[in-house]
Amino acid sequence: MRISYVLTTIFLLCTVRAADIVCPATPPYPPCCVSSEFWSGGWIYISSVAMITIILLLSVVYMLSKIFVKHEWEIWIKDEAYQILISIVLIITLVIVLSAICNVFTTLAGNDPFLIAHNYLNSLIWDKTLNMATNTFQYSVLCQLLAAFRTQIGPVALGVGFNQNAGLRAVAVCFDFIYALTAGISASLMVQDIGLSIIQAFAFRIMLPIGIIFRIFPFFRKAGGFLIALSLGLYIVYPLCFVMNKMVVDSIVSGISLPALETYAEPFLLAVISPFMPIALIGLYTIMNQLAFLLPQALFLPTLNLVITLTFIKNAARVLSQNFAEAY
Amino acid sequence: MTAAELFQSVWSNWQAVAIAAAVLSILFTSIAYSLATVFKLKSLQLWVKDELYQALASAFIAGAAVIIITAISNFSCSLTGGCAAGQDHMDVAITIMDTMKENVITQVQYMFDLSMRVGMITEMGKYYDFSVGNVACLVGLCSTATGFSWYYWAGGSMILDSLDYAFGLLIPVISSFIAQLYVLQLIKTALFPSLLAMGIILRTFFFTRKVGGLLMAIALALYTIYPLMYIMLQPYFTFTPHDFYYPENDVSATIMCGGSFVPHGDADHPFCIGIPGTLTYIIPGLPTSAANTGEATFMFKNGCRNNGDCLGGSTCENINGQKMCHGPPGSDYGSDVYAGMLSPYNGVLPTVGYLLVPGVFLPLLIILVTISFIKVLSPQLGGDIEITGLTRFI
Amino acid sequence: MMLSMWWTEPWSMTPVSVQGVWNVWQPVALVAVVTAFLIVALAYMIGVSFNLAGLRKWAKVEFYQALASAILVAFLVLMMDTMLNEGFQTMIGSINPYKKAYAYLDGVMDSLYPIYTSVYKANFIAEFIKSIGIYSNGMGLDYAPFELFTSPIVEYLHFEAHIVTVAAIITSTQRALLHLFYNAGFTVFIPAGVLLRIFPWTRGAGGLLIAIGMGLAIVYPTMFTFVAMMSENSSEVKNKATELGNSIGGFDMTKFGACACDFQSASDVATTKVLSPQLRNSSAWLLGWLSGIWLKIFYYPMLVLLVTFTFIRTISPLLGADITEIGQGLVHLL
Amino acid sequence: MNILRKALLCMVLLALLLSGCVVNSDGTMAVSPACSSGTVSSGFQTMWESWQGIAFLAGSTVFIISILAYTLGYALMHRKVIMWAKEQMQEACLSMVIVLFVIGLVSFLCSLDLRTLGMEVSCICTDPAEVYPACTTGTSCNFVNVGYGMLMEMYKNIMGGFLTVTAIQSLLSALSTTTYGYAPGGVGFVVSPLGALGDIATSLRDGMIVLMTSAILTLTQMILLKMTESLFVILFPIGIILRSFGASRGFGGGLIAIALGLFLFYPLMVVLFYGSVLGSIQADYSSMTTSLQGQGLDASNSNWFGGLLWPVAGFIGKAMVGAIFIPILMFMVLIAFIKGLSTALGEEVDASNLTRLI
Amino acid sequence: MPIVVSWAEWQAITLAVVSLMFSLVSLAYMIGTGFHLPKLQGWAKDELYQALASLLLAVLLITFISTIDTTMTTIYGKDPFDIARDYVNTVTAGLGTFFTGFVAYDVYFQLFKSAVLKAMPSQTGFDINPLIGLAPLTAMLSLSIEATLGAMALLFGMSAFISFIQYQLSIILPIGMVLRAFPFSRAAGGALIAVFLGFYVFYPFFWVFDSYIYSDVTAAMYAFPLANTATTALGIGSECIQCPMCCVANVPDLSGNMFLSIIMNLTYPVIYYIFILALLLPLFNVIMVLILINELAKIFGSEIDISGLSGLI
Repeated sequence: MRISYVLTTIFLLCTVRAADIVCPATPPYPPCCVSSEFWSGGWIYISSVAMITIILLLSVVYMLSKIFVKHEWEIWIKDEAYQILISIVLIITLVIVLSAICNVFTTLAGNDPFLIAHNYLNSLIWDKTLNMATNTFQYSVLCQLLAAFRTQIGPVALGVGFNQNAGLRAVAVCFDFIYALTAGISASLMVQDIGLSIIQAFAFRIMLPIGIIFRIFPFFRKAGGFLIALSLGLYIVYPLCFVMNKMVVDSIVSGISLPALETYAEPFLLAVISPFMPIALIGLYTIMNQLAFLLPQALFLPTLNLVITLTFIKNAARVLSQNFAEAY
Repeated sequence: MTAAELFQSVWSNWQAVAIAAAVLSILFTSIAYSLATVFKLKSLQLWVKDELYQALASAFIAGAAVIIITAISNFSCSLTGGCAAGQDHMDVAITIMDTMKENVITQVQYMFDLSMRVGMITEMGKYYDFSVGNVACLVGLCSTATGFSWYYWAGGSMILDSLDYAFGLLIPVISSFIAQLYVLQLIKTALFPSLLAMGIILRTFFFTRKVGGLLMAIALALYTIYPLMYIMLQPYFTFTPHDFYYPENDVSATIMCGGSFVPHGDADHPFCIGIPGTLTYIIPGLPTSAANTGEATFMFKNGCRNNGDCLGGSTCENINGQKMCHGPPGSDYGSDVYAGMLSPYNGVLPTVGYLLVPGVFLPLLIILVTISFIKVLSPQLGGDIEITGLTRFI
Repeated sequence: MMLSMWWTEPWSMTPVSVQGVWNVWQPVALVAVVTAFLIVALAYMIGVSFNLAGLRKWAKVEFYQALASAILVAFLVLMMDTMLNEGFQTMIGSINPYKKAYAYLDGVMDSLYPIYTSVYKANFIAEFIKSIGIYSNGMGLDYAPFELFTSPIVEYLHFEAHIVTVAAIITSTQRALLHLFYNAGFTVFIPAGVLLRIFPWTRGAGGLLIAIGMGLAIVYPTMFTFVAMMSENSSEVKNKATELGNSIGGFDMTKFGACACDFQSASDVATTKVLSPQLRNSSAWLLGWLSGIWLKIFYYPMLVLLVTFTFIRTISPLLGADITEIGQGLVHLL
Repeated sequence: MNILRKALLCMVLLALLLSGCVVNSDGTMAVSPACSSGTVSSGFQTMWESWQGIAFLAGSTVFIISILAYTLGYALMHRKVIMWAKEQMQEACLSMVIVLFVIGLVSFLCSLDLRTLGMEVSCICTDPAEVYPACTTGTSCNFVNVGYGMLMEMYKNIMGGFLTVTAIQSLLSALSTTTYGYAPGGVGFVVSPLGALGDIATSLRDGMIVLMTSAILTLTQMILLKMTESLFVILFPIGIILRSFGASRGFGGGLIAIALGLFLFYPLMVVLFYGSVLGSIQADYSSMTTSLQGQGLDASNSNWFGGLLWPVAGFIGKAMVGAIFIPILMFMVLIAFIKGLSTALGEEVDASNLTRLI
Repeated sequence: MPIVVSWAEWQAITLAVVSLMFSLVSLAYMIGTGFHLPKLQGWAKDELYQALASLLLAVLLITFISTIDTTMTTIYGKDPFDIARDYVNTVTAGLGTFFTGFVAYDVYFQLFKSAVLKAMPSQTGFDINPLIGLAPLTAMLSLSIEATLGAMALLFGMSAFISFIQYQLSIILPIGMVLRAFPFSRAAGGALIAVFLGFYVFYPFFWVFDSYIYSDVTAAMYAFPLANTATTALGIGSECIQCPMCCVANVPDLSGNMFLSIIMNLTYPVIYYIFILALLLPLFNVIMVLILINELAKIFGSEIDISGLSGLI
């Protein structure tokens, strides 16, 4: 007795939760809500209309098959009817499961995953990448100024002149190389940031409803399954990957300590040639360390995010677009 | 010694190896065949039958390689409109690139001469002392010297900068022509014969069949399509070098440049530097200039020739406000750049621009076509020869 | 035989002088179609006589390929004619796109030429004045009186000359490319492509060549026609250039050949002519025009080349060669 | 009736999942690397306790449902359902078995001492302050630390080489700018005799850029190595849980493959590949420095090319191959491993179309 | 303290690993038959075939490699790796001589270019930098120096990579074998074995092919007719016949031609060395090996279907 009692309460709890999956009429929309307005009539209304039309169509075909005694049509109708049922079940479970999954992961991430991802990416772009780029640029200009400093002993016609710090020009070239690299890194991070906001705007509000409607029509079933999988993958898995990135980066920042420059440099050699060289090289060394921290976050982790999201989409598309014929 | 003959010589000592390899793989497949029949293994039997045919095909290719190659070389020769005796289309391509390289280097030489002449006087400064010269000045420790100094042709530095930029593009273009020539010679002497030989041999063993097919496809593509594209685009690989003149007839220049004493015998030569002019510049009091101060037209036009492209040339027509100076083909308007392209502009900068097309764009286009030829050809040779019917027939 | 093409410039009003192309094209087309059908017949005959099913099947497939080649050949010139002559007529009015493009590029060169010479003339005198120096060992003085205000002008003119240098090189390269596409498009690439389409082994390369021929011959010139419509005429540029050239006129350089007799006129030129608003305005206007030209002769053509290559990449599988990977790699390269 | 019953059961499953979702109090997952000071890190242990509960729960729920489905199928003589249920049961048991071994596997990997495998390797002291040979509190020589130590050695060598090349380059460019005037009495020459050294300096400048890039890439790999530990801690548990459910089995399998590939195979490759390359780069660096001392930096010495530039070019070449070319080879093999593993465990992790993307 | 994973005797390790796998699987097979566990027995039988395939593969590989080494040592006296290294070292030495040649010329040209002649006896007169026009030549020399040093560094890297393959990469064969034994990591194991075979066997082969091209062709490349630039440089060219005065009096043209022809004689062979020997051929080798690895990985990675040979057991 007790079990059935518990089961019913939980069942009610789920249906109640299901209601808040649909976004309220006016923004700000809570995270993870499926848009209520989809063009004009709202996608729930449209999918029900679509369902009714298909049922009408099937009944007409069924009547025809009876008149012309076409046995194979009957089987086709039976199969289509079953598929529609599966679609309905799928949509209902989807609606319920969606809110559950969203809540689980939001609690897991501590906040709306999109918000965390945006903050993480913005802090990376504006705090780390761009001020590193400005430091690099300043160092480069300073080195070139120092390199042009010329000492002349005696008049030009009868004396000797040389630029003691001419070597700094090469260090300036190294700084320019890093500056070009940071430009590339900040570009890739910005693209991801913009991609996230696009996903946040369109994935659940447009792509998911279309996928659900396509899932109902017999011919677009596979496309519908794929669209639903795509919207789920992009809206849920992709931002979570960024949350994972943030956690990973926070966990390792403390653990890594790189040896100072002096441990492996022959300071006496460099100072002799030009007094400014050690200062420039220490600047270069610190910027290289910062760059080494940035590169994985701008290249390796985004690729990992894409691989995980694509794997999810591929798997979910396969699951969603199968027609469960065997269970029947 | 054409590439076909080179292949023949290489193939003469490799053919035995290829035939031996084919026989070996036939032996191997027949053993496997007997094994398969004894143990009645259907899948192995099928595989063996196919291997046998592949081995036979390899043997056929090994045997007929020389004949096929000579046939291809004759056909390509006919495509190029006939080759000289003892030469094939590869040599035609090599001569094209060789003459192109020679002409481009003479053109670079003319530009370099111009750079030397302009450089000579740009940094020529004049110092003129007004003070009462005392004896010490003679020894150079002249503490009382006061006077003026100026660099009359400092303006030449603008041309030096443009020439510097032009040479920055020319050096890679020259090396690209030389590199293309080397690649063609390398294909003819080494790449084609050895790659083809290696490909045929590797093709006989079943596990390296695909690589063998690919090597053969690369060899054939490099031997046929690559040179033929050069021959097909030959008009773009011909270039007539020309020298640079200074059209403004500055009277003072002719006098100071010593009358007809100007290189290449023309009165109008830019920045002509002669000994008399220089002396007059150094010795104070002589009111003349060592060289002329006219416009640097040679950077765009290489000077007038009879009724050709002097400013205000005759055969120009107006196309909605834009003056297009092109006579019908054959008219002497402007000089022929290459491939029938007439242009009034053939000075330093346009010439560099024109050389960029055969130096950079055309090689990339030719490589793109060759790679796609290889990509189509290699599965054909790579073992799953599509016309299985033919192999079964032999 | 096939390879000795006759290279021309676009005189006739219609983009494709159908007659000119056909007499180059017609022998190649015949050879291609005849050999294709010959091979198919031979293969089929062998297949039937030795009842080799595989060979017959292959022959049937090759028959369709040969038919495709025949159709391609027959209609190609017709298609070229309708698409180019009529097509251009509707798109850009009754002018030959190539003639328009040639005229545009020559117009740009016509403008760059006077700009360079006038900038050189203005700079020659300004730089000379800048180099005038007064030295006095007694007072340890080495002072260039005019350098302070002439050097910004000289740097400015040097920068302008550099942009003209780069623009001239790129324009002449575009001009040569345009000439290549006009001549090679129909008379080299398409005949060679059709010839190669016959044999199964070289079908891929043939398809690619036809695609390149059509792409370069059609897409590239139309770009220039649109660009040409948006450009000002070169005479206005020439007036500005001569205005700049004369802004420092009237200064007799020969006086300074021997001695600095007329130091007064040198300082007059330095203070009034070099700093004159006329010089500043005309050189500023020319720099504005140059940056506009820079867009039209560097970024647009680069864009169009990319569009042309994607066009080639899309239709080449249609014609038999799949170059998606290689093409993309090379596009990055370009 | 049958379908309604199934729908109800699905609801039950979901409800159970929600209620069982015990997450530590403040809701956020505190992530700490898998290994610390030679054994399983306490952070991972505590986190794994809570995740273990969930994994067991998920496995048992699937098990219960499949038993239910099995009986149903048996009752309705529906062969397909029975087969499906049997398969689900196998998967549930497998995932529960995996859960059991996780702690054992991680602790084995963290405490594995490579020196026992006959490799002379440089390890890390448990107390991060100390440098390896002089370790008081003990050493940890597992894959990750050894890999980190080797990369650190290589980084030091490359930076040493970089600084030496910078020194040579700056001396040469300084010398090339010297101008020497000899015009007594106003007549004579002003020359810069050592102009050619400037050209050599520019070619050394390209060497500097290559060495700097190699150093940055080595540093990046050190950081990647540390990241893989934390990635494993997140991806592996989620992968196991998702793998037990039928619908997300492929995705779970993919995650497990990625986690194992990064945490297990990547450090192994680093140790094997860099263990070998490091030796030759170190030998080359020491030979370069000795020949420099011998040659001295005066250009007059006749053997300036053999003594000075030949070893420098050799060092730059080896560093370039060691720090840039070999990691590409390593990642190629790593992707092949992950792909192979993921096809077996579940959904094939398709990284190939990604390479075309970049 | 050299840290070298010198598991040099990779052959022995591979055989040990494979036989270990073989015994494990046969143990499972025995248990399967002993305790009548049909499922375990079936599975063990499959695994047995795979272990047999691995064993066969290992033996085949080792014999294949040793035969290649012996044949190459008999023909060339060295194994492919040594031939490859010698070839790379000769090319690097060649580039070294070019480098010294360039630097020698550069010293003179920089000197000429920067020489400012002062002729102001009593602070009156002029100063001139006559040969500033040599700037393009020194730029060409500087570019050649940079390219030669870069090519030398690349070739040093290549020879280091070859010895890395010979001495250290062989470690991945035993690992590949181990991975091949387990069903779930069979594909990964196959990929490793393919990488080993591709790089250990075929990569040096392609280098031997390059050394053949180098020795066979380089002589032919040097016969470069430099007809006209040399003569005009020395003022005896065709132009001087038409206008003798021009040649004699025109100092800058004359000296210019002389310098240009010297440079051209030096840059021709270097472009052959840099472009073909240091860039084109190594790239060709790596691409061919990667294509081969792709093919071999398909063969080794998949379940090698030798169940047909079951008749033998």
